[in-house]
Amino acid sequence: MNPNINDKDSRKIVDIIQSYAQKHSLWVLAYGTGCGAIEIPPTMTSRYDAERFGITGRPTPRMADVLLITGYLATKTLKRVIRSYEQMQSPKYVIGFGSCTINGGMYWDSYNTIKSLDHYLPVDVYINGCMPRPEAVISGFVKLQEMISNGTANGWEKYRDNLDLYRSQQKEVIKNWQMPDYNW
Amino acid sequence: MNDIKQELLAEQTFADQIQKTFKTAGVRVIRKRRIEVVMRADLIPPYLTHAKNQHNFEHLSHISCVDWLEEGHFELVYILWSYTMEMQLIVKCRIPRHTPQFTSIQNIWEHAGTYEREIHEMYGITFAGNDNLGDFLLEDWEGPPPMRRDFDTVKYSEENFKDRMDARQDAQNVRETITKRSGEDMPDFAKPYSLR
Amino acid sequence: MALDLKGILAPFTALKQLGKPPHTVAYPMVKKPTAERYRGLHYNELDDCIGCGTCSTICQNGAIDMISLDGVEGKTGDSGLRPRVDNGRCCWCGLCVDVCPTGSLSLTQEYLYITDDADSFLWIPGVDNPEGGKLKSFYPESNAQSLLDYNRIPMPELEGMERIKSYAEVVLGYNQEEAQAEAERCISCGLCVEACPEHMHIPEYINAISRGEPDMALKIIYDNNPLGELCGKVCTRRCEDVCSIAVRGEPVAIRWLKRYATEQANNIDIIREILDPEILPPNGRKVGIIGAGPSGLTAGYYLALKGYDVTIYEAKKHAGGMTMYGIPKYRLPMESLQKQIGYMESIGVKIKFDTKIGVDISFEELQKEHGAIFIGIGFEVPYTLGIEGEHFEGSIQAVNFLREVNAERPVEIGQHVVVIGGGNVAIDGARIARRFGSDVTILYRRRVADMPADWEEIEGAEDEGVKILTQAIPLEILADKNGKVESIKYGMAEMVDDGKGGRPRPRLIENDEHIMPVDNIIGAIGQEADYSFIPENIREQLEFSRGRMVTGELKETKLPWLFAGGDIANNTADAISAIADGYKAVKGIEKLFAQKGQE
Amino acid sequence: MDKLSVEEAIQFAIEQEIQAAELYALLLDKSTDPKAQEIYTELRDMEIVHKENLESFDTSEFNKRHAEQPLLNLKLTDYLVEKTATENLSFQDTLILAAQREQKTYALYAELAEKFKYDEILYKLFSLLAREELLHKDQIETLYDDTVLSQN
Repeated sequence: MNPNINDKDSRKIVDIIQSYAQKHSLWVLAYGTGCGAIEIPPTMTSRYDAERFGITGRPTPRMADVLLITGYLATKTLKRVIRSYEQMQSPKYVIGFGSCTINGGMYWDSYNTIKSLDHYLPVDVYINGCMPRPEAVISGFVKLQEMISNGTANGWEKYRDNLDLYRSQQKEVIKNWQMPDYNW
Repeated sequence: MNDIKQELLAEQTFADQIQKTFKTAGVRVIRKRRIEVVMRADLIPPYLTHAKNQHNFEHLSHISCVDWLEEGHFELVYILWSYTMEMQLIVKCRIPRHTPQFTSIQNIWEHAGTYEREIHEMYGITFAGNDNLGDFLLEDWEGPPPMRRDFDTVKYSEENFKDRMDARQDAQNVRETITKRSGEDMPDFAKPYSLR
Repeated sequence: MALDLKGILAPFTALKQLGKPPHTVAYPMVKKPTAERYRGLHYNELDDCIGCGTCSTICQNGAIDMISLDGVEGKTGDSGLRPRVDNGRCCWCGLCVDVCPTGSLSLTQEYLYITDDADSFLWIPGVDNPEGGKLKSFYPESNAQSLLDYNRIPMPELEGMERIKSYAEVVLGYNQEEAQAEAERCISCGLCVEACPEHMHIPEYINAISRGEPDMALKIIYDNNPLGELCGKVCTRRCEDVCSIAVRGEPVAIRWLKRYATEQANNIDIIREILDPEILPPNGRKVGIIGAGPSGLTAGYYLALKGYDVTIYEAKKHAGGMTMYGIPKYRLPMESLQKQIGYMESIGVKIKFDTKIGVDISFEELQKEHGAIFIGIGFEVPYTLGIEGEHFEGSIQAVNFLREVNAERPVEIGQHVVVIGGGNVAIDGARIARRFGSDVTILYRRRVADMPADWEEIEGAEDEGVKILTQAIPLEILADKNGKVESIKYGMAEMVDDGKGGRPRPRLIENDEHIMPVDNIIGAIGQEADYSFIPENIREQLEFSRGRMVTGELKETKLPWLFAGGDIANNTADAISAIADGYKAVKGIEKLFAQKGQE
Repeated sequence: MDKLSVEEAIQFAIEQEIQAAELYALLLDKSTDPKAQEIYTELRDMEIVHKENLESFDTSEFNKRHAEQPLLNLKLTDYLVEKTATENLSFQDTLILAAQREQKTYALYAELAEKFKYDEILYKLFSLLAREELLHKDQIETLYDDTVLSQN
């Protein structure tokens, strides 16, 4: 049922066509989490016009393919982000913006922000910067497109397969877990 | 010199007026449109009422808190604004750190309750008369009040959040490297002065 | 219905935009140049970096740590460590660049790094982007942009011509405010500690001073240097040569800060009160020390603290050795030295003055009486010039001259004086002669830059009106018919490279000879030790090299009970090396007795 | 000594070295100054090494040996007072003495080289020997410059 998407030879022609379509219609969930959200308007609007790549904003998780984590996540925000992510339709991708999502960034000693995002959510692409410039954001999307076309952007599969692990790690910081458990 | 005095005349007059009424207060003109009043803690509610009713300080801008750890005090800072006088009044008082309790001023300004909730959460000060002190900004917080200066935020974050520090275990300290290489014997009493 | 012409035509105004180039930046096809001072990824000039770790200390995100790299060797003045940046923590604030004392760290125009591997964000600047030097965009263009203060707090001094009127101390010393301001320039890297022969705890005592705790500073200084005040006044301060700040500015005035801290305790009682030394009960072990110079005093002090029965044998009337008789009093006042030695005596160091080994007490007797002997006699015998006419009246040696002056014996010196040499002794001799009102010229075979004397001393001498004639080789001393020095013949020299990377050597230029009329000639070309007091049978068992005794790590000689330190056992011939030798010998002597105890 | 074979010339040089070594050995025996003793020991050993080198000397090595390090020639011996080999010379005097001896030997070889200019091999040999002596003088002068003249 699940063809091994990493193995290029086993991919059917239909997968290739599908990934071609997917990579040119990356719909982004318009949910700004940290300071990096301010880099999204110039990226999306006429200055850098990300829509040239088929990238456009969407208001709800259910319509979106890409979740941008634009900076630090407080434990409180993390809860909402996880919920949004789980509502998104597969295939779905996560892009981590800047230092905060990698190793804490300038919130490295904060009492209420998480340090490494991939401990809680599968991240497909990281962009270096604090914050990354729109150029870097676009480069990040280009990298994601490449990964989709060669079938390596499979974070969502990893999340689905290791849900218990991710869930236990999420529960380490979200003490009072009152969220619906989705039926995958 | 005279110009400056002239400029601050209104402030000075007002400050003198406060001083006359509240003899124990320390009143100081900080600069134009800014006056500081340091009060005994028990005089704060009556004074704030007085300021609101008698001097038209109708707006409470903010309540802030300072942790004077070494001196064993919390300092509460009430920032008031008067639209009629166009003047900012900063009212300060200190309460002992070991009994972090104070009176709510919710009855004077309704929205003070929100500021008090925040101070309660961040500094652990309880305000008698405010029934709504509970979870506010921090969700599911179990640790000590995080803005207190004796709260070790680095330690807390190391214990509670997984980070990517394993790869950095090979880091070395410059002072220690030099000490080891030169064969220096560092006495224990000198170590706190190494600064690194 | 009227035709709404305006309504129909208005949308066509959009056609105006048709010929305009698009507003959109067609990235990634078109790449906009980054801003002039853009702060992108780090770059480090690995050869310029000295691994002081200041970038790591200032980083508010804990993003920079110091690691050792393959191919980067640590040496004096370089910790051998290099910074590594965790780009998963960096926020490109640029503080590390602003504070880098060498200016080796910079940020580049390069900022793109996209990956799916979160573990790959550790960045070793300079190694990961060797080409980054060409892309530098954020770097300190001048010292003024740095967060560091590159300028030293000037030391108050007596004015040049005022000085030569008396033996008053030239350097006046910092007050508390100045000392604290100077101490705050220190970045506590600790590179200086390695350069100091004694490995004093320099960053620690400077920090104590900057916190306004000179008493603590004194305690830290006395931990391994009982002659801190002496060093505070006359040390050759190799620490300042390797100071990180010195790469681009003036080094922290480590010596003057030490002077400040030690001068705060201005009598023996105060020193004792501050240090509150722990003196162990007598352990019955006896140690004899020959020579009360810096090395002997240091060894004596720490041994006495450890409960040893220490006796120092000094041939002269006062303790201090060359620091007493060789250093002029305008640099090191008598009272200062007496205070430090007095403090040592107060904790139980015994000094026998006017006791010459081999005359007043035989070496064998000494050996019989003590379990261990430390020799710290120093270099007291001057080398002669070796040229014709040296025996004429008026040709003297600087060491003898200084000794006579310091002992306050009457000395006569003529109007025109030539000092030969370029070391501290020569400068001291010249400056003292200046205080006699003489017209002084220094003849030196090499260039000013080659002078072994401290640059501050050289400058001080020039301020006081001493003339320096370089690349001049004395050839002959000429006398009048009474056998009194009349003039000196010297030849000019050219500097030749010895091909081994050593300092250039002077070679006489033929037929370029000059004659200078002169009343006195003071030789100060170097000194040596006199070992004649050591009996022949013992001398034969010892090893010598180039006039010095060969000693081991803990200053032990071939004979287990005999230790040696100071000028006679090191190549640097300064007070701090002598102190270091004394300190090492203490460990050696302790080890010796520990072994004896086991047998 | 008007005519000389190469072997005889080498033998002559060897004798010079032996004489020097014997002198230093004698002085070493008589000296009581440990610093001077050290220098005598070194000089004696050096002369013995030179002697051994000469004993195994091969005239075909001329060209190779000529390409050695350049001379410094600090000319210290030119103006230092002449020392005679007596007992108990100081460390400083020992060095002066040795440098002056090398200088004299050099002069001797230089003179011989001039004398046998007509014989190419002899000329080369004496020039080489003269140069060697200068090199030794250099070594001693450098040492003097480093130790005695450390502050000048």
